[in-house]
Amino acid sequence: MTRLSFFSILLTAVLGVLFIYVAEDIPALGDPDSPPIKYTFLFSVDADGAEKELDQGVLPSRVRETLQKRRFPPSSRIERIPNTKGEWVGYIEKEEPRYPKEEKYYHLRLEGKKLTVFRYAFVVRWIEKGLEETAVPNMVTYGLADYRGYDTLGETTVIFTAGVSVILLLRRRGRLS
Amino acid sequence: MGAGPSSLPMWALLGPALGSVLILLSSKRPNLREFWTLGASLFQFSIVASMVPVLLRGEEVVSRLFTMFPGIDFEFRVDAFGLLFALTASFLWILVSIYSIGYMRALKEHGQTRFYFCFALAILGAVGVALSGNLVTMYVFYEILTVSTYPLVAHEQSAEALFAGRKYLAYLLTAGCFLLAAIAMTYWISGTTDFQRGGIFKTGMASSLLLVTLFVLFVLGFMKAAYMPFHSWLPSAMVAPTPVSALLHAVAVVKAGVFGVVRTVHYIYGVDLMGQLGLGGFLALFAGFTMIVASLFAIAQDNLKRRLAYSTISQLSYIVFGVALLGPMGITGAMLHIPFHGFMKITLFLCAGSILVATGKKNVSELGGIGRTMPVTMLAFMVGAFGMCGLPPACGFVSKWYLGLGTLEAGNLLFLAILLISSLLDVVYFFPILYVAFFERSSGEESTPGGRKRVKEAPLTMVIPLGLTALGSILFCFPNPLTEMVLKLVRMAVGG
Amino acid sequence: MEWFVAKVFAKYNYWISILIMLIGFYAIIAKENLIKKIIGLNIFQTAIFLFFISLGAVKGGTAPIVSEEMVKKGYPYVNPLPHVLILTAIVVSVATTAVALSLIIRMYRQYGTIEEGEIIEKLKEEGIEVK
Amino acid sequence: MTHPNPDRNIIVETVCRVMIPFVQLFALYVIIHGAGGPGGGFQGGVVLGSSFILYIVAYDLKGGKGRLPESSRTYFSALGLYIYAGIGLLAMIFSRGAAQFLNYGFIPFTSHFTENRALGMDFVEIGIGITVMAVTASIFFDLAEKDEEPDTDPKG
Amino acid sequence: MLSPVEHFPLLVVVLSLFSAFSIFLAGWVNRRSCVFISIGTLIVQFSMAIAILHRVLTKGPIRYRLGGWVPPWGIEYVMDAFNGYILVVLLFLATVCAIYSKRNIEHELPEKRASFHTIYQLLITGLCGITVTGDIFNMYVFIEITSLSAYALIASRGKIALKASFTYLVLGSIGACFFLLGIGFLYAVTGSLNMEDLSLLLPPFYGSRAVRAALVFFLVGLSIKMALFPLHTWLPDAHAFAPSEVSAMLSGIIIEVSTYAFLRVAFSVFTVDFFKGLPVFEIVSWVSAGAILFGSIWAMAQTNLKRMLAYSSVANMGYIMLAVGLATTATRPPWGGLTPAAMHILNHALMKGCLFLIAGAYIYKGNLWEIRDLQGWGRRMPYTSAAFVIAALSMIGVPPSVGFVSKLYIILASLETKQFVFVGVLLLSSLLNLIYFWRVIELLYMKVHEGEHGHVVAVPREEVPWSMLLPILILSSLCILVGLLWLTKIPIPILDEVNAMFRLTGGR
Repeated sequence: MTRLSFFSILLTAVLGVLFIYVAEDIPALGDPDSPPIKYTFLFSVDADGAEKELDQGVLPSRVRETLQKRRFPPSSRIERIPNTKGEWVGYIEKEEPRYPKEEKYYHLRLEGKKLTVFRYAFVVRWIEKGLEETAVPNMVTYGLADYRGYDTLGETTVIFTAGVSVILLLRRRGRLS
Repeated sequence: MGAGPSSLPMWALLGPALGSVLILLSSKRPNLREFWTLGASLFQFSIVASMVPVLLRGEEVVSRLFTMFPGIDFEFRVDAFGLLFALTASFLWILVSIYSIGYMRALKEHGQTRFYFCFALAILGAVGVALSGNLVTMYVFYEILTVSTYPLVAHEQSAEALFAGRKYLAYLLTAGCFLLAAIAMTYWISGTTDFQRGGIFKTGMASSLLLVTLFVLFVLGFMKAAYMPFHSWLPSAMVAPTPVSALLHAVAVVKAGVFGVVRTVHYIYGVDLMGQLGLGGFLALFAGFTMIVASLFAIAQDNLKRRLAYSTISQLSYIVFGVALLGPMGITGAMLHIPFHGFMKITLFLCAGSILVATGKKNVSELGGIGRTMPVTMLAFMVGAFGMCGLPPACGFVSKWYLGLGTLEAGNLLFLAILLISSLLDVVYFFPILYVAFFERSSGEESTPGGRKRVKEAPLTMVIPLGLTALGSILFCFPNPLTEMVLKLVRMAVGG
Repeated sequence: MEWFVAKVFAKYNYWISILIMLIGFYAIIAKENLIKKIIGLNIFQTAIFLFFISLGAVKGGTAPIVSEEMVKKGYPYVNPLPHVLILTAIVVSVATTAVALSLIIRMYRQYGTIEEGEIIEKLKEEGIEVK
Repeated sequence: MTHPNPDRNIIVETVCRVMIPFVQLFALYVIIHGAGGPGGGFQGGVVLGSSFILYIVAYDLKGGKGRLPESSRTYFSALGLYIYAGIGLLAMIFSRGAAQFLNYGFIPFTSHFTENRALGMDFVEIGIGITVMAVTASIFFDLAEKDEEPDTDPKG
Repeated sequence: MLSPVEHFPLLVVVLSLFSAFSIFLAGWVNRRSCVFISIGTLIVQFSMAIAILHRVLTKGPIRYRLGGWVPPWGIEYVMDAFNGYILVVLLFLATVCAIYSKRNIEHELPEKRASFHTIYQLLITGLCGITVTGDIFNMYVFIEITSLSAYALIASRGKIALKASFTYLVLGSIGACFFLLGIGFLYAVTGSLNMEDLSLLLPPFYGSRAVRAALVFFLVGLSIKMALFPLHTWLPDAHAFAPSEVSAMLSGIIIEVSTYAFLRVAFSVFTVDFFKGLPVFEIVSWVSAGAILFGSIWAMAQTNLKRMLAYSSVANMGYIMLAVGLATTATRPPWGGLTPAAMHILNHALMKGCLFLIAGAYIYKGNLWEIRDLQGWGRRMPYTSAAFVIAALSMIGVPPSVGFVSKLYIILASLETKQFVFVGVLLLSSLLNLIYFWRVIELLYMKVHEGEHGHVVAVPREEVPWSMLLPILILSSLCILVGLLWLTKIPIPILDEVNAMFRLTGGR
């Protein structure tokens, strides 16, 4: 048992303990409502009379104030999700050339006496609107090349860098070295 | 008192700054180079002197450049005390630069450009310290002084000189760190670092323990004043060429340290607070210890310059001592001792240098009969020595007189005893030199058949300056306009 | 038991990926052989990729390619975002591996070995101490 | 035919000779089909590059370099990125600075905004494919080189 | 309609990307042209960065939506005072090093100019990308570009650098993987990647373990990248044996940009509120106090000049991170908040860049690696050595140099938080700096060769070519000028804006 291996076992153990500590907050496998795929919890307020207001399409004042305080964009339009008991969708204004001016953003749900506000994960738009916005059916492709196209440029640059680095390090003959 | 904003301090500093650049540029042409040196010194002195009338009118020359921190400006505020120091430094720079031309050429020293360049920078630092209006500005110039003096100390580049230089830097930059800490804490406690008569610390601003610690930091920070446990850089720095020892280690560097102590005691803490904290007695004992022990050390030295160095150490402590007495008389004596001791000590050093140039002798024991070969030099030396011992007709008498009054004012006979003992010791280590010089026969190889020794002085460029300084130190002993002016300035500084 | 199912079994993807991750991590630190170090690095990165991909899984989800009949059958799509990210990350790890391998080849040309200890020995002989 | 070096194998060579065209065809399919189904620039590019690797494995390095010489490797690996970043800039140029980088919709391939996006993505994928192909091949060629005289003088 | 300036944040990155390919092709055609393309690009980028900073300071931050997608659905670039400042510093040093590299690379890697300059440009691309991006995964990608090109550049001289670069590669990849894991945890909890969006979504989850672990992963991963003691082990060799301009970039900019990345993550994603009640910054400041002492002491033990400088870089990262550690508790302007840290980022870039370039000049002239070789070169290379003295003095912290200013600011900050220990540490470290830099200065000027005995001997003056001397002189003079600039508080408003943005000073 050399010092090195003891040291590395120690470090590995520390890392492992950290992971076990974290495990509690990792969403379960395949949970369809987990933050990455569906929506994230923002806050919840008490819901007396909120339902009527929401059905008229106005945001309850408590919710509006809280959103303002948390510096979230104001909701432009509320509409009830059909055949659910007490779930609404909040839309926000956004400016993108040649695209609808409003986007699905908030999700409000009535849970007993509490009205809970969620924020849709941004993947939701990719999944639902991707086809009509980019005319490409493959979500990974339009995610890769359009919505996050800049990452892909960076990644191509990475592999280019690797190529040039190998040339710099290894190539002995040839015009580049 | 009113404060007239003016750009005079900047000009005063511009002299050496510009001079140093020109010196570097004309490194290939010695005459031009030395011309720049002289020109810069004359320019600076004239500027500084031109501030005197303003001060005598009871105003202060203030120039504020910019704000560094809330409550700290980069500002020059010339009060009487600062001006006194600035005058001393810049005037003696003229004489010493004339002297050093002769010295360096006589000994064909190497690296003269570096020498003059760093010399100008050091003067820049010293005068900056004198003129600066708060601790941070002062710190800037203080450090410039420290760093620019290193090449002068290590000028000879022998192993000994390098060691001396290292010791010098180690001591003084460590002190610089203490000083920086002290300044930062002062700012943190009081929110300002400006020099105000009566101090900027109000009682109750901080716990007295903190204030005492801070004071210790300050005392450590102004290690340039060479108090006894922290003095050993000064004697070893005497390997430097004599003009350096003369100006920097009798006037600029060490006086900058003492100046700092006076500023701290009188303008940061204030007499009252010092009294309350009981720091005055502590500082006085500290200084008295140095005065006596340094004199004892000086007796033991045979190398002339080292003996002078130890005498410097003890004389500096006179100043600290006088300030620590916390009475107007004592402070007057201390402030007077700064220029007076400058004049006398520089005379002594210049004499030592010209002896070295003329005869190549370094040790006291070899000086037999030199009084007859170099009469002018040795007369000047005698004047200086008398002054050191506080005997008329040299101006040391005046300052020591005030110091004595200060001890009586403080009503502490122990302090008076310390003063007298140390003056006695001064006599003990100075008079043997004179005795040897004038009354002893030298080991007679240079005695000519006629039995009479022929006069063999150093070059004129060296003799004239030391003659002038000797005259000056006599001049200040007798009432005349100059002395009046100095006294007036000091009184204004003390605020009596 | 419910606790076990809820906390541990429901997240078996996570446990598996951290297991692999720790194996890779240990290999990186403990192995003397440079190639093995790089293999460990790849294992480590792969484990992270697994973790990401499994974040995107959805029960009964289909491949994220829009198609009419899947919508009719009402299957959910799995989350495409982790695929996008991990495609990038994979390329990055490939690039890193390529550079690392070329470094190893150069070192092999110079020192004739790929054992870290021996290389350090050889450097000591040349009078350079390397951490 | 006679073989200079003994470790070349006639069977392997023949199989590869047959397979490589199909591999490359498949690679092109994967690149182009990236929009519609599984696939895309990277996957296709790697497959394309691996076809050259396969050639080297079967034949020898020199031959492989003959098929994809250094010049074309250099040009291609830069060309792909030129295409990608260039298309990104085209969006800015055609919209006179109104649109952002990579905003394919503003490139007038067709009159239709979303169609333009799709086409832009296709070109981007092609660019990626070219670069990845060239770089993978180049990396492999360089790694596969025989080592020559070792470096000397540990410092200078 | 976007104004041209609003395109600059992107163009700064894409321009150097384009110039990288172009250098690659140009190297194929004509090897000599590479460096000129590189320098030209960098100068254009630098002027763009100035324009961006001016625009940001006058009209507020720039938001650039790549592909036209509004965040969080797409990637976004955000330019504010902080990354505008960092961008200017980074591109300035990069330009200077590029000018320097012309002759040095012709001398050291004559065969590999094309690929060297290509990768140098790619390095700049990565650094600019890290600096301007507002999307955390995008930041990861650019961190990888930076690290890959850094590995290659370090190893480009071969020899020991290979080993050093390999160590860096392994550690750096672990660091990047940790960064990726942190992103994964944040994504698992919030389902978002945009930094600002994350900072909005996180507050309900401040207690969550995954979020805290994510912070730990970001901190550790980036500490490896920024060589914070005790994760610095890759740094000394990498700095010591890389080509000198690369060492200058590494120690002047690359580790600082990693620091920037950490600050961005810590204060833009996890906002100040997150750290209330968490001892993160206390730990950071104590660790970096250790780093200061360790780095200085080890620097004294070195005989190799560049290695000594490398250890002093470890100490200086300690300075920066110490200032960062005090950032949340010291709130009084002008030294409150991130001001000392950001200030020292610039100052260290100037000083250490200058010193490494000078070390490179000595190597270029006489292959002088060891400190003892430098004896008497002060008169042979007067300008270079004078520059060395200035830079060394400012490392020691002699007023009015940049080192003094940052020392003063950090001391005042630690006094405000009543951490007297840190004051002591800083002063002690400046003494240690004195020791190990003065050793060199003494050898350069004071130590005379045997037999000379200090009398004037005609030494042949052999200076480096002007294209290498110019950068050195520029940097060394800036060591003083920028110090005065800081003292006059002219640039301070930029940093005040940064603090206001991160809600670090006032208003709390």
